[in-house]
Amino acid sequence: MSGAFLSNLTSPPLLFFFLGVFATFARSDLDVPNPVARAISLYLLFAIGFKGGVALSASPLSSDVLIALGAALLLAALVPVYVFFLVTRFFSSANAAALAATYGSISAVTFVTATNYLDAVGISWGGHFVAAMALMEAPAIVVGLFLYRRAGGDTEVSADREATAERTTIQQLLREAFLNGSVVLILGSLLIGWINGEAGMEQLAPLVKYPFVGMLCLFLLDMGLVAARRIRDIYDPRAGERSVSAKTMVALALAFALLNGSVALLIALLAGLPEGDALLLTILGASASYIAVPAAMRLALPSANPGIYLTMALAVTFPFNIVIGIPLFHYLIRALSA
Amino acid sequence: MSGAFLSNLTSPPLLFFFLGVFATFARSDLDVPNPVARAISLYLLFAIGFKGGVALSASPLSSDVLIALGAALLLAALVPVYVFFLVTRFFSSANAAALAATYGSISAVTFVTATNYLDAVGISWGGHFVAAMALMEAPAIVVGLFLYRRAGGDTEVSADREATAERTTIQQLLREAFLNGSVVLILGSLLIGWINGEAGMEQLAPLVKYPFVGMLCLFLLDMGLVAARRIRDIYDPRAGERSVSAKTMVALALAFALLNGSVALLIALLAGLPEGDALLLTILGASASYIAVPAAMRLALPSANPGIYLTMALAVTFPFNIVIGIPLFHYLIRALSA
Amino acid sequence: MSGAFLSNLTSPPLLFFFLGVFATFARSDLDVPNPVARAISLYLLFAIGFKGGVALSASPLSSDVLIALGAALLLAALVPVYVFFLVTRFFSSANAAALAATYGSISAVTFVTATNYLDAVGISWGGHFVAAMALMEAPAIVVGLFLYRRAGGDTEVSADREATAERTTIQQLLREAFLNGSVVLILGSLLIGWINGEAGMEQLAPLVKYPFVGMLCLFLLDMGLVAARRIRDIYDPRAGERSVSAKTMVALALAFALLNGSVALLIALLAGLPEGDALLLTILGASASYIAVPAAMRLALPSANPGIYLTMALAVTFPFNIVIGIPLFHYLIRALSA
Amino acid sequence: MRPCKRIEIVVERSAAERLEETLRAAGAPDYTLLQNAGGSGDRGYRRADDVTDTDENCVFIVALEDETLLDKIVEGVRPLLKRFGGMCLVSDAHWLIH
Amino acid sequence: MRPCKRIEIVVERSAAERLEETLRAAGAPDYTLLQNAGGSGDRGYRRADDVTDTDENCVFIVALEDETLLDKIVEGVRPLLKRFGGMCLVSDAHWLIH
Amino acid sequence: MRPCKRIEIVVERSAAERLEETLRAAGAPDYTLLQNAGGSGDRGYRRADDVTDTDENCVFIVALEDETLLDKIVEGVRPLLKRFGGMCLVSDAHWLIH
Ligand SMILES: Nc1ncnc2c1ncn2[C@@H]1O[C@H](COP(=O)(O)O)[C@@H](O)[C@H]1O
Ligand SMILES: Nc1ncnc2c1ncn2[C@@H]1O[C@H](COP(=O)(O)O)[C@@H](O)[C@H]1O
Ligand SMILES: Nc1ncnc2c1ncn2[C@@H]1O[C@H](COP(=O)(O)O)[C@@H](O)[C@H]1O
Ligand code: NA
Ligand code: NA
Ligand code: NA
Repeated sequence: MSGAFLSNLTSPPLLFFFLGVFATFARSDLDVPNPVARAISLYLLFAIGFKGGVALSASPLSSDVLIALGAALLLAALVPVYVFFLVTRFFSSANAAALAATYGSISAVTFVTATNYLDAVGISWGGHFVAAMALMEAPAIVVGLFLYRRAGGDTEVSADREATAERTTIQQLLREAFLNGSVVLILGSLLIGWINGEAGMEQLAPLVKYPFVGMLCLFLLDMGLVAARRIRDIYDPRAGERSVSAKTMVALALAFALLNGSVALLIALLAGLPEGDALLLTILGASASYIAVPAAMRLALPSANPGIYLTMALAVTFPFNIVIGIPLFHYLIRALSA
Repeated sequence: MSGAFLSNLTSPPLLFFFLGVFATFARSDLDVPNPVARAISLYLLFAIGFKGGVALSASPLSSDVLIALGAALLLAALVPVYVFFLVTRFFSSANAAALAATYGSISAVTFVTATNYLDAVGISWGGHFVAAMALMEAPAIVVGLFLYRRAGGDTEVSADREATAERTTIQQLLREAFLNGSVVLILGSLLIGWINGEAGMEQLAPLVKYPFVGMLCLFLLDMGLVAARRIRDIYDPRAGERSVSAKTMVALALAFALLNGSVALLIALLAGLPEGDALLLTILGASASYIAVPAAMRLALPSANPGIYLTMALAVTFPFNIVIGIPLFHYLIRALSA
Repeated sequence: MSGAFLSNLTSPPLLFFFLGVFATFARSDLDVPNPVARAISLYLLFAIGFKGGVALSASPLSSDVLIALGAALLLAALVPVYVFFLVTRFFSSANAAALAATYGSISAVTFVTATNYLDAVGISWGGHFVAAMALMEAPAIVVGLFLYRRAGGDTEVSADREATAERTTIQQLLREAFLNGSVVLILGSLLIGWINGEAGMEQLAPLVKYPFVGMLCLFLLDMGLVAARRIRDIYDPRAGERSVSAKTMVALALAFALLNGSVALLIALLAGLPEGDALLLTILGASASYIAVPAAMRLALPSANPGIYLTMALAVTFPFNIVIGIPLFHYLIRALSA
Repeated sequence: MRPCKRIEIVVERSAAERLEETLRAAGAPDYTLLQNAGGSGDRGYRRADDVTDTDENCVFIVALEDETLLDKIVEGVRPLLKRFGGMCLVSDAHWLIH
Repeated sequence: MRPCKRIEIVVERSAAERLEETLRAAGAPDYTLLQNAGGSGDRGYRRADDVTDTDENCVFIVALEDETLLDKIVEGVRPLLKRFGGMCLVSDAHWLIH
Repeated sequence: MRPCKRIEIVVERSAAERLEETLRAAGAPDYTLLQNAGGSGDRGYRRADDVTDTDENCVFIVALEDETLLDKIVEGVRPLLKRFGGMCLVSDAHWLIH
């Protein structure tokens, strides 16, 4: 445990994440320009998608793939339901629904960091998990909104209706969710990698494979800057009127990472996934979305407060998962499957 | 034919282009930030220029080089003339001149895609064609404006004169055309590659050579997004007042790709160019400019409508060439030179 | 001499710098988008830092390291003092202090170009000089401001005090200086490289090592554009009211490069540094800051004119150093240590 | 130069497309759009320098000659601001007719 | 605070340098420039997120204390707008003198 | 729509954070921020397309309903402009209340 834990802590990507956190708290003016940050995240989705597709092309589509995808979808549908009911006591139903969607969905960078961890410790993982990740981005959004409407959020929604001439119907939302930019890029790259296989990888490896870890370092540097800024914002007078205390937010964000991770771990073991795949499913469960879901919530639930759901996912759950979650869950998987 | 055609269709760059097109029509919010798109296109010009220069340094400057450059210039001077007269019946003389310049000039990315196609099918091509491409960017602009003035566009131009204190004289325009950013970058990189030769390539290969295909994929992904957006715009109510119908525009854009390509192919055969070089000259003829020329037209012929010439070049001719044109012309070259 | 001089002149990075200069003077519209330029400079700091750290991890921390760092700090404290007194006759004390800080500090890109020069000619250099470079960025700022206040700049400063509620105290400034973004990134990457050593380099080499020269080319292309623009601005009517003549500025900028370089060279010889390290210390002395220091001066000495100190550092001293300074000082070192 | 109204609307990025349609529907299709704006308001702080792109505002500038359209625009914009937050300012200006 | 005119000019990127000269020639060399703007007008839609950089507007903001210069500026700007399209708005404002 | 003041402040990037604090201190924490602006003024030319990022302006737009705060803001902003240069314009506008 502590071995893997330490070697994860001192891996270049993690250390660059810490560097970003340090820079923010030290009030350094270190900054990654916004278009560059977006370019690197496009790169990571493009690369992981293509790698996954090539891996998939190597092994024939077996029932394992279907089992994995099934487990992923089950997880994505299950998590938002209990998250919603667990938090309604703390939050307005709009915020509760937003949190349900956030934690039911996933963080691609957390997933990428986990695959990088597995590659580092030399444990194989199934390329189809890239597809599983992509599939898990959207469903929680729909579940969250469904719960929200059941909980009597309808008035607000019908208000929407008038205000925006039916623009946010469920169908519309589904489309927006499944055609979200990152989903399209991941699945598209996966498909292209799958079509081109090893021959394609030979052509693209110098871009999608070799510099991958380095790019991840640069991205995590930026994530460190961004996450720390939001942490600082929580304790900022400006944020005084926030409806929930910083303590509650941090506590919940950690609790959900652990709870959802454990649920996912259970499903992984029941589905009999191999070690690497089990860790990936677990970390997908433990992770929360800070890109796709917030973007959708802004449209569908503008009354929900990003200062809550976005901050919890980005500033607490994300750092916890890449720093502690990955080696911790890996340790548990080994212990339980032994 | 259909073999090469299919393997081109399923090559990673083309598939990423389709992914971009799909994302736009599916109304996904997938987007490549503008500065990043510009950075990748700078990279492609820088890389192709340097590669061409190194290739050139390997083979002594022979008469072949002069023949190739001559053929290229002939083509660049010939195409705009007949294009202008072919379209004056459909368009105002300003728009006709802009189209002449657009189709007389070239698309660097189409050229790059063609070189990538040749590398993939293992056919050699002459580095001096990079110079030929660069030389072909500007002349058509001058020819187009000359035809425009002959056609009585003078009044407008003299109006310019007053309005802008002689700022757009022919000389000035020539300078602007030949010192256009991409021309300077391509020729500069070519020269530097030529000076440094193989030794230089050893230093720069990890940037200009190995990741090249991958970068082309990312750029074509963006081109797919952009081209599809413009196609959509044509059929957009907003574009209602457009002077020409979408059908006419699409038909002309396809016709010019085929006609100009055929003319170029003829010249290539008469000049006795080897297979690879013949394809490059042909595709240079078939391609149209959507960066250098529109930029110059905005200055010299602001009364011309970019919604026509830019859209035709970018949204119809470009996709046709990279998807169908390259393998089609390759097939014809083989058939005719057999 | 002339051999090394020529091969430096014709190395890809230098030639791309000239290409940028040419493009600007030819009034080409060649341009590197701002966020991209910033991304490349982040990359260079990240890469040189990591490389330095790995190099450091190979050789045990010996007294050589301490001597080098000591020499660097001495230099950074010494240069601004005499620069200040040398220029007070030409400039207001605010401008004099800004120049002192500018020339006491360093240019990371000049340093990087020097390391690239050494790698090209196959002379080894100590990774700890990356740390030395980072350490030299800030001190001159403090010295410059100290001299400024001694020279009676206090009134202005106390005025500041009121205006900005004590925000620019010396302590505050020290913090701002030492936590400047580039310093943090360099030292952070150095530390991370040092922790991960060769194993880390194996993971990151495809990003931080192999494409390095190519990235340097792209960055110097942009530096050529930017430096030439500023040179042009000096001779621009718009700049008519400038307090000092262009001739004076150019002369001083060249004089300081030579003088400070010579002082550094002397220190290097007295400290008995090996050939490569001596050149690096010399070029650090000769170089001037055009990023960290101007940013700090804007805050601390807004009455100083960036049109003077920034232009001298960026448009005159920088080009001189990378084109002539590096091989020249290398020649001197060889001559003197022989 | 003719008198006109200068309308300045700040909305978050995700509402921009919707606002554009609202303007067109109201018969004022012309505008200038500044993207990548940050800001601070009732909904807190918007940084516009995040990896998460949800923190960004847009500024629409509309010059309106036919002032009778103003009410229609305002009525179209109000629900958007209600829903997404933002700001709408209207001031008098003179339009250089070319 | 002194009364002044606030001039806001939207032109496409390729005309920006020219406009700058026009302003200087008219004796109003000071301005603030916002680049990378999109918009929609008689000449249709401008996206400002293309690879082709010809689809971009710039917004110039000029604060003018000496109102006698206004006509000169307007006369310099009009031909530019005629030629390249765009927009010029003039409104009253107060300038904080520092 | 309620009458309000529209305040437009141009300062260089390095002073932006400070201005933000000034506004908050003056009781007007809300604003819209446009970054990456260039310009030209007493301190000469600002290109905002340099590797050296010191050449950049920011534009703050503040809508102020409670006009009694105006003086406080002005007094807070003046020393900043004195020190860093820039510009502050105030004009009348109407605020669409949502
Ligand atoms: N008083 C104001 N002045 C200027 N901009 C404002 C003001 N209030 C709100 N905004 C802008 O509108 C955005 C959304 O406002 P809100 O919905 O109040 O958070 C903010 O991020 C600001 O960019
Ligand atoms: N009524 C308007 N309000 C705001 N901006 C406008 C207006 N008309 C034109 N513009 C701007 O000026 C640019 C060029 O206008 P035009 O020449 O009419 O196409 C457009 O892309 C808009 O950015
Ligand atoms: N008259 C003006 N109109 C518009 N913007 C101005 C004006 N004067 C100054 N500025 C802006 O304020 C910045 C700093 O002004 P200055 O301190 O005068 O150099 C300039 O770069 C411009 O962006
Ligand atoms: Na999850
Ligand atoms: Na052509
Ligand atoms: Na120095």
